[in-house]
Amino acid sequence: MQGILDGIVHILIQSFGILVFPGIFFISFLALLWEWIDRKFYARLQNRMGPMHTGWHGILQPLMDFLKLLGKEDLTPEKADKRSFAAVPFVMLSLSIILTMFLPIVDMNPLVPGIQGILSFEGDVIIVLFISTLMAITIVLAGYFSSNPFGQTGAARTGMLLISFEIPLIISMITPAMLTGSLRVSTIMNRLAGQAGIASLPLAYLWLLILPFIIFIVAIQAELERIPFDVSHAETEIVHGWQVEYSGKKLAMIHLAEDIMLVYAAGLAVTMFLGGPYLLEFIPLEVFSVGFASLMATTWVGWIYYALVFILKSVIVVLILSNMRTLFARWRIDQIVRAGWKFIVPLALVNLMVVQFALVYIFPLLGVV
Amino acid sequence: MGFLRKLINRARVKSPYVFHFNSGSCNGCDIEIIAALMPRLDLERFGIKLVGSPRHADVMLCTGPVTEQIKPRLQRIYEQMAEPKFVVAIGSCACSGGVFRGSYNVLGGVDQAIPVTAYIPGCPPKPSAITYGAYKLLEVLSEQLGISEDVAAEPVAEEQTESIKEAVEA
Amino acid sequence: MTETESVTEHHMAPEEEHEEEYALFRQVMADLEGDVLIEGSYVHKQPRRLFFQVLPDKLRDVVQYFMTTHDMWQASTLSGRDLGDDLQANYHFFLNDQKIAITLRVNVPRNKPEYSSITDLMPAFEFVENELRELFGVIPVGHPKPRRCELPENWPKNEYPMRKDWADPRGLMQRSKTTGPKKPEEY
Amino acid sequence: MTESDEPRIVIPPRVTIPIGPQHPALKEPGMFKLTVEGERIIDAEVNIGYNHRSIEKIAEGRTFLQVLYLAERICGICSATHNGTLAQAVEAAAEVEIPERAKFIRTLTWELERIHSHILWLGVAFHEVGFDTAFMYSWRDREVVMDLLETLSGNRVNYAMNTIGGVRRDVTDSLKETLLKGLDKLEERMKYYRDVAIYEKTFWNRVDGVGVLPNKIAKSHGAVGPTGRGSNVPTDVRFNDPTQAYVHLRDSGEFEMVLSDREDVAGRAIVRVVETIEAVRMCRWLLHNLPDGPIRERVRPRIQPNEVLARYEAPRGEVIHYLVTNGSDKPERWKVRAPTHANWVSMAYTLRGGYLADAPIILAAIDPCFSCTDRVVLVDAEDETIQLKPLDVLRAESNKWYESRT
Repeated sequence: MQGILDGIVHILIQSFGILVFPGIFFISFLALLWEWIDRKFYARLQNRMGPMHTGWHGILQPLMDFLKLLGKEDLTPEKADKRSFAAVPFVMLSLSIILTMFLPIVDMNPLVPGIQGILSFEGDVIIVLFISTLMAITIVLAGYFSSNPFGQTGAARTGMLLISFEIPLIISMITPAMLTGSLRVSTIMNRLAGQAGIASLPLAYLWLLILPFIIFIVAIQAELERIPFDVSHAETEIVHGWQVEYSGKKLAMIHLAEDIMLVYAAGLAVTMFLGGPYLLEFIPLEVFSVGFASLMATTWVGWIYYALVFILKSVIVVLILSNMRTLFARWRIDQIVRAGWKFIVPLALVNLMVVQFALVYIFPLLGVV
Repeated sequence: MGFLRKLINRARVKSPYVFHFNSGSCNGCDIEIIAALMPRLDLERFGIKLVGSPRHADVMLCTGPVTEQIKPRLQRIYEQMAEPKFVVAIGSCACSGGVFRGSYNVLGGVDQAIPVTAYIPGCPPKPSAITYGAYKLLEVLSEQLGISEDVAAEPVAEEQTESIKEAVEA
Repeated sequence: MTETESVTEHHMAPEEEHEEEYALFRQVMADLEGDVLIEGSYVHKQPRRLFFQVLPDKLRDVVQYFMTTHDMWQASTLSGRDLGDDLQANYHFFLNDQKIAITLRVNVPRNKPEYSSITDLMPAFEFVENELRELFGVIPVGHPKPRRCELPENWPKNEYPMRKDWADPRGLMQRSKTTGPKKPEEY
Repeated sequence: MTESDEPRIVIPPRVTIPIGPQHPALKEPGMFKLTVEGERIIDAEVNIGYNHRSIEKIAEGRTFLQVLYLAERICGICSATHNGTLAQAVEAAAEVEIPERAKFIRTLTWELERIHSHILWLGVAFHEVGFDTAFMYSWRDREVVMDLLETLSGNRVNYAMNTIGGVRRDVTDSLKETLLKGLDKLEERMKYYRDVAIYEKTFWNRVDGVGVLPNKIAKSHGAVGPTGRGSNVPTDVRFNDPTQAYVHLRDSGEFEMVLSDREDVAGRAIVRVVETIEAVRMCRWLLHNLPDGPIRERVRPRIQPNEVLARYEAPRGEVIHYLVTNGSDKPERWKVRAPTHANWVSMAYTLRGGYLADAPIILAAIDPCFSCTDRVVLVDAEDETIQLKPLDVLRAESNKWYESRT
């Protein structure tokens, strides 16, 4: 009886987790918030005000955009492959939501030590990378299904971006995995942060994360197709690229999926490199830290606290990404591919070798293991 | 459903995506539209965003008298826009044909080719006039769509009174 | 326009203060005797402007002469004119070394408005010669890319709007004066 | 999988991409059919005429003063250009010499317009390569020169400064101060943009070696303005065939033609930016040496029969007005050749072999101005009213109004 009751409570908590709090609703809320921050920061850096008259300083602007697009007529071009054309936005949206499920935001499962994502199992880093690649492939399909020369050019360019920036992205994420010896997102995060009863890593290891973090930020910017990598929907070149034929609800979904991808990108950077939702625990006071962590892990205060820390850290990453948008001109596709293969990929490989070398030879020599 | 409908109507007023079409204008209006989107006036404050594809747009900004050759394109692009859609004629030429009336290749006014919702006269209208016109359009739309307790009006009205006050004091 | 007016349109320049122009003018007239008509060729009062009346079938030779002898590479434009009985093509060039603008004029009869194109010598004339053909009906024979340029696609073949006798048969000029929105079903 | 005996060569499919008539890179209608193989442009075809408003035909039914306003509306960006060049042409046809002060003020308007047009181009170029921040910044600073023009002429775009026989508004001493102050600020900002354009790596990568127009081709295809000067073609009417106050500017020896031998988009960009700084210096020189005297000469409305070729270096290149008068108050024939028209042919050449991604910046590099190109001519001042009334109704109403007064 007790077991069944526990089971029901567990299921309720899990479904609440998936649907509302760290799940779909919360992620959508963050997505719209991130877009507002992105737009506002971008506008401020350009000496403009950005949205002002929708809610407090235009905070409701992304929501209004989304609602308006929902209320618009849905057009499907004559030549397009109708079913696939209609399916792509749904696929994009669901894939992007699944991706964010892997992010450890709050402690969903008190039985397991440390913060876990809603979805969390051994080897899920591979799944995350696989799905994010799938995202790019969906975009390619979206472009091809629209049967529009601009859409197809945009799709081809997305493919080019995929082959040149997916590899450094993967390699940059291997570094934390190598340091922690795990292929599970939550374990990597917990070990890097030195939490949840798992033996913490020597501080010297953290120096090895700086270079992969930079590579990660560059590669994720390409993954998100933002300036300077926005060739696949460059407005002045190929109108809106693969998005050109979408309108109404489908466009609303694509925009939401893009925003959720921003949440995912910032969240992944926070998780893999910045210690996830842990903040005060870094203070090396053993007593305080343990007591704090156990307090946070067990109560709803912990949920709010961890969510806030996660938001805070993500905002920093979002601001870095927005700042990158203002600083550069768009690169040409050949320049991007060249930069990717001549500079970023070799850098990532060198980084991989340095990490391996340090782990095997230098750290044992210095006595930090 | 009444609430949702109302919400979507308000969203329409709050986030018009505009799309710029030159139907044979002299460029004067076009550069003033761009100038209205630039830091000094910044139409994005009202949620107005310039998009490149007619599929994404709610409002088409038309400049210039409609020339014979651009007419079919204008009509086709108007058809490509998703409902609900609005057209704003910017400048004297787009309103009535302007100085080009009497030409053999001009239809005279955008309303000769497609239905027009709002007219912003001037040769060319100043960026501030375009901003004011856009704001007026939103106001009228909000009335038409049944949102009488207009939220868009308040902050702007405050700003205006403030600027008037400042001007009086200075 | 009457005959007398078309004659008085030419304002000859006085010899003083126009020495350079006259030197060039005399040289050209001597070199091109037979290709260039004396009537209609003159030095204009406005500084640095020369006008030459060229025989239609000699135009290519004259342009080639200028290109080789006077290093003429800057092709400015081509303007058409309706003189009544004749149609006229005015080729405007600029001699960058002497800094003198020259205009080569070709008169073609109204009933057979044809002369040979010079676009293959100077690619810069591709668009303007097309435009001349459309607006005036003067046909540069041998144009490498004859195509529609300015007028709408549905424009009738035998109407040339810039000719003086074009009487607007379809009421287009009046139509453009209508204002006010149409009824919804009329669009 | 069976192995085929003959190796197959895979040729990427050729796709024809239409750019225009409506395209975000072009603020005006024009159509470019680009045939691409993958990302490479194989062929380009320019299709214009969407803006043909038959201005030349309308002009034949208007008086010179009316045509002056019509000329202004050929192009909103270079309105003073056409307006001033036509005024110059009519004055030459009437053989009237205008006062020195009027010449200086006319030239001042032209040069200020050049500054505004070049900054506009710079912003558009930044926009084409996706550098929106610099786009916003340059357009913000463009407002400085727009304000100067507004204080000078009373209008932001269609200045209506020139009239036949002189200019309409004088430059007072206090206005002079304002202008000089604004020019100082502009010069400082332009030097900043010069550095941005040259030293900003991502922007430079997008324009360096792009859209190459060799000197020889530029000459034979008749490239004018910054397009030609960026390919080291010395075409600048201000120095080759000066009129108005440019004679004094040239004789002062302080100014030189800006040329670049880079032959690519970068060259054109540099020519434009440096020219803007030169234009600021020219404005300052003009203001410091402004002669005293009247600003207008009366010209009789009927102009003697004459034919005139008026030339002026507009921001985009050489403008030619060929005006034939016939003794009446209306032009017999008025031909306008705007600079963009001369640059089409060379632009189709530069597009070939480039990347599709470079097409917008190559298109923008000639600073295309379709409205100038697709000819127009004619103006009704009454139509500036807000009501949508036919002219005839207006006229009838105004007649009634006058009748009721008497």
